[in-house]
Amino acid sequence: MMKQLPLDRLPELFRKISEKKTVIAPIQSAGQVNFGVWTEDSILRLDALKTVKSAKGAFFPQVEDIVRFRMEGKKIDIHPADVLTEEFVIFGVRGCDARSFELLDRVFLSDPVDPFYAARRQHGTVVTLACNEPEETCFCTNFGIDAADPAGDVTCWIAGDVIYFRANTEKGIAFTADLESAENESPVEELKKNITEILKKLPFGALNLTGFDGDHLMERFNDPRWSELARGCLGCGTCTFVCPTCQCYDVRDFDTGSDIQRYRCWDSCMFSDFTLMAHGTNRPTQTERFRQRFMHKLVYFPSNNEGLYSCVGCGRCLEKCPQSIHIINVIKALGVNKDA
Amino acid sequence: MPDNIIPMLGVVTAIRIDTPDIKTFRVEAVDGGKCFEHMPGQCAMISVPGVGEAMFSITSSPTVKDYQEFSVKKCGCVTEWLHHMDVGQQITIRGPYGRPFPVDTELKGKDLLFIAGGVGLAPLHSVINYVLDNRTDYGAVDIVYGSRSKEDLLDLPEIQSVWADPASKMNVHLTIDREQDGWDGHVGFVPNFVKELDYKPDRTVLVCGPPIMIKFVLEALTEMGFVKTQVYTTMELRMKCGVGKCGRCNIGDKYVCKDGPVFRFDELDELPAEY
Amino acid sequence: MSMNQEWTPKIVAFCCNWCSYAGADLAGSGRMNYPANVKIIRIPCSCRLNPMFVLRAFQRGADGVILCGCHPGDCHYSTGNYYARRRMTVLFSLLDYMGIERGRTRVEWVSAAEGAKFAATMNDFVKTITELGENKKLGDLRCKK
Amino acid sequence: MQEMIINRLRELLADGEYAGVIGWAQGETPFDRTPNLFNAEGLDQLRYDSFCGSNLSKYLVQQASKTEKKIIALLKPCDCYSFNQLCTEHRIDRNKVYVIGVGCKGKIDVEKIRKAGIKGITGITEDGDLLKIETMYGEKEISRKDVLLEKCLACKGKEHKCADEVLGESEETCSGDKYAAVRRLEAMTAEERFEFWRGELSKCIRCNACRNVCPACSCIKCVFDNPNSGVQNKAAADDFEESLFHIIRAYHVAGRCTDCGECSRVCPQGIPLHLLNRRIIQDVNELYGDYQAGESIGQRHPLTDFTLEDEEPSVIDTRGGGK
Repeated sequence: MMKQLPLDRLPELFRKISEKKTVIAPIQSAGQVNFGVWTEDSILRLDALKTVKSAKGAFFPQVEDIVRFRMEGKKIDIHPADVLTEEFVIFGVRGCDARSFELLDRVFLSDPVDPFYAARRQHGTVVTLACNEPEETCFCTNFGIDAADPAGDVTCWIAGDVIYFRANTEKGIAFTADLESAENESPVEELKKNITEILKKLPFGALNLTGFDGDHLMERFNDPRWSELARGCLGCGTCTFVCPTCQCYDVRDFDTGSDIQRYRCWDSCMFSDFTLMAHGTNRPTQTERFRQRFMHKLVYFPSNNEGLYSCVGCGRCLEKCPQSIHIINVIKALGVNKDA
Repeated sequence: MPDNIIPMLGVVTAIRIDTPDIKTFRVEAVDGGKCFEHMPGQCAMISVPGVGEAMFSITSSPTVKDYQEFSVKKCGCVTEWLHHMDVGQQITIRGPYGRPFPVDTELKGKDLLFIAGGVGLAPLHSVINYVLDNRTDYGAVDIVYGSRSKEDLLDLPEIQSVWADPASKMNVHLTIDREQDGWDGHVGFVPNFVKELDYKPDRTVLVCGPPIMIKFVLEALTEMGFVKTQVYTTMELRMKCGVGKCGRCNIGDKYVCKDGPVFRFDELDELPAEY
Repeated sequence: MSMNQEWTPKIVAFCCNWCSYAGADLAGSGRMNYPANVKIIRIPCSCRLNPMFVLRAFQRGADGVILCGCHPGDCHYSTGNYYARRRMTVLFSLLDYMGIERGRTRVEWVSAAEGAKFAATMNDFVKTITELGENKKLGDLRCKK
Repeated sequence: MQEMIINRLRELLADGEYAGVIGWAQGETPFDRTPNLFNAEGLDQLRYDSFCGSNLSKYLVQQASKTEKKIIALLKPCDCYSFNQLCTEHRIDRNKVYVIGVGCKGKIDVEKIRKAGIKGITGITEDGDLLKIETMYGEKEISRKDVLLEKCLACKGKEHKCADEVLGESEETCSGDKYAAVRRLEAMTAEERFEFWRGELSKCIRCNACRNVCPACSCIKCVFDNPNSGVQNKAAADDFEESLFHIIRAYHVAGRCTDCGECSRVCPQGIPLHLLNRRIIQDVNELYGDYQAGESIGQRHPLTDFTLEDEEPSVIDTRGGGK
């Protein structure tokens, strides 16, 4: 049973929710749309298909304090950071980003469970939004994601000037409880049909991923074309930091003058210091670092997770790579049977 | 298992100077006793707040009841700091991490051959003492250990007085890289020494040392008729989390911190040679 | 810093070893008053001042940063302060452009003999910074806990 | 023009005198252009058109030092400045590079087309000043000059300052005063300027793309990569770190920045980083005389130079802007 709300009353809904919970939504600031905390003055941009940074930051923030140390002489006091205890709603997540949460779960909720991530997952309600107008950089269809009917605690559709809600989980039922019931669900059905048609036209909608699996690990790893593919790579972290599934992190200490703040922050395997040790690094050139990123997404991760790729086809890397080198290049260049 | 990100407090209760660049630190919980139980070959993350956190193999055997020891070579920021600290210093520690040597399963009842070079003895030290404390569970035990010089041999007093003691029923073979005054033992590199000792290929081998030594030891063993399923080693790559999440210590689809650090060579064969 | 404590400006003065540092000494031995919240960091020459030093000082809670060097023409290394002059002009201009209050950074030439000028400069700078108030724009929040 | 370039390159590469050519390759979308090294066989993958906005000069630092042979580089007029600057700094050996200046009439910024609300772009064709854009949602049109890269609006001219030969025609695409945006900021109050930069820099994700693409950022080890320096290279843990990074980066390239505009082009968050560099260039020009980094090889830049009569730093108090 769906619920509905006129689109122009959405701020009202947000206002009501934000009395008790934080509302995170796609918000425009300094010309760019990113997920941020909604306030009365926020410029809400539900029409923006892709936020620059993905939605993963709601559960796995770019920077997160984990523990604070106070040092006195030879003594150390350890003060672990608090885990999140407040409820929040992340609104307007697209199907691709919603899948990325499931992938992050595989990492952070596998034994041993990460307490900070787990608390955020527990307290967060994910409200997804169907993509009315997928773009040429989208290729979520390759990973079994339905942009017309995304997962999440609640799924929303904007059809005309009405927004429709369908609760999928307990959290979702609680979220939609006070909304009025939709008398007619046919606009949603029509929209879904329409989106499905558009999805068929995606230029990268049907990639051949044969050969990207644990069984072909050595074959993919030893492919001679990696160096050719990586040649233009700048070694920046753009792809990593906009990616919804990249989950590598660094742990660092900051000396505040009175204590030591240990925090973790997103890291990128594209950076030269990623694996640097006192005696050197096992990935000395950009070729190895580049290979690591794509091997992780397309081979190592599926090998450890029943064939599930660590890519959701959001296409952010296609849009943002300064030199236009991205996962499509890799899939097309290295896939087996690509002409078959 | 303790909380996987937040470390606990440890206190350094003794520091032993082993070689010019290796010290062994004894770590206990603040109110005495071990910080946690471990198995031979497992590691722990030791950190000095403000300096950094690094993974170290636990040198002492689990059979030691009161403390854990870490032999640390001075080579980076954290190790440098550790080398400058005094007894009584608190550090933070979390662990144990990784897959241990299969001391209670595959190694049980086998004739063992330990091959170590330099500070590579540290992770094997734990196994050797575990074997020693459960001596009847294992067959013949041989230890081949080499270093650059006499001074660089780690744990020499213990090797000479305990391991080489006939009561231990272990054969110890030491070697140093170059001739040196006051050294009447073997001179030469470890791989060649192993070949000279001419072991029958029925031993189970545990090897640890610099990568180049491991490479040539493996060649020597293959020449002598050993197969890769008989040889274990322990790996080291940069680590941050220790629990297979931060994503940097992988070799192929395996994480050294979680799926290693102990690997059998046939397992490594199936992985890219990116280490 | 607790809330009820009255705020006093923290000033970092980078002083050239060959002139202003000695000038500060002279001010001290001549019992000339300048505020105790001026922290002097000795550098070998005014051109040693890496822009990173200036920003790190602000990060760690400085409210004002002043560079004191030899008068143009008097550099111990003959030309160091000429380079410093250009560099600091460009750097301070950039900080101004980014909206950092103009008065928070300053360059003064103080010789070893000018103890009185040193004291007067510091008094004046502290006054300027006191008027500007606490540095809220370039500080690191983590250092203020 | 692409055909002309490829034909000429075929001639040049035929006798094996050159190790290859640094140019742009066709990527996966119709407008993806990826820098790559080509040999004679790969030349059919080379593209030169309105989408080749990226500056290839920095790739020569690595590539030209790798081989014994000379390497051919395709450089647009603006790329030549960066190339000269890198030669001045001895990061590129001029004798190891054969520079082909390629004509440029301004390059297109696909991001600007997207920002104009055109979605699902599957093809772009040029028809004089008009771009015909095929999209998943029908055909659209947009004026070419409205979607030129920011750097093209500050075009330094059509002359190749270092070319061994020039292929194709160039056109100046400068649109008015390139310091206009800087002046607009200067006219604001300090508070407004601070808010502007705080808003822009708080978007920074510390991907380091601006640094890695910058031809003036050619340090072998960046200070932000050194864990012992006490500054971090990846986490924007605090507002301060973003400011610190961008101030130091802009300042470090002061006097060496040719205003090639790559930093702003690559920024995934669209931070107008060029406005920092341009302000420094403007200051230097006004205070120490007109200077264009990379105009020629061997120039001494204003911040490694001085005159006895230079203005005192207090000049900025009176120069305006300091509201």
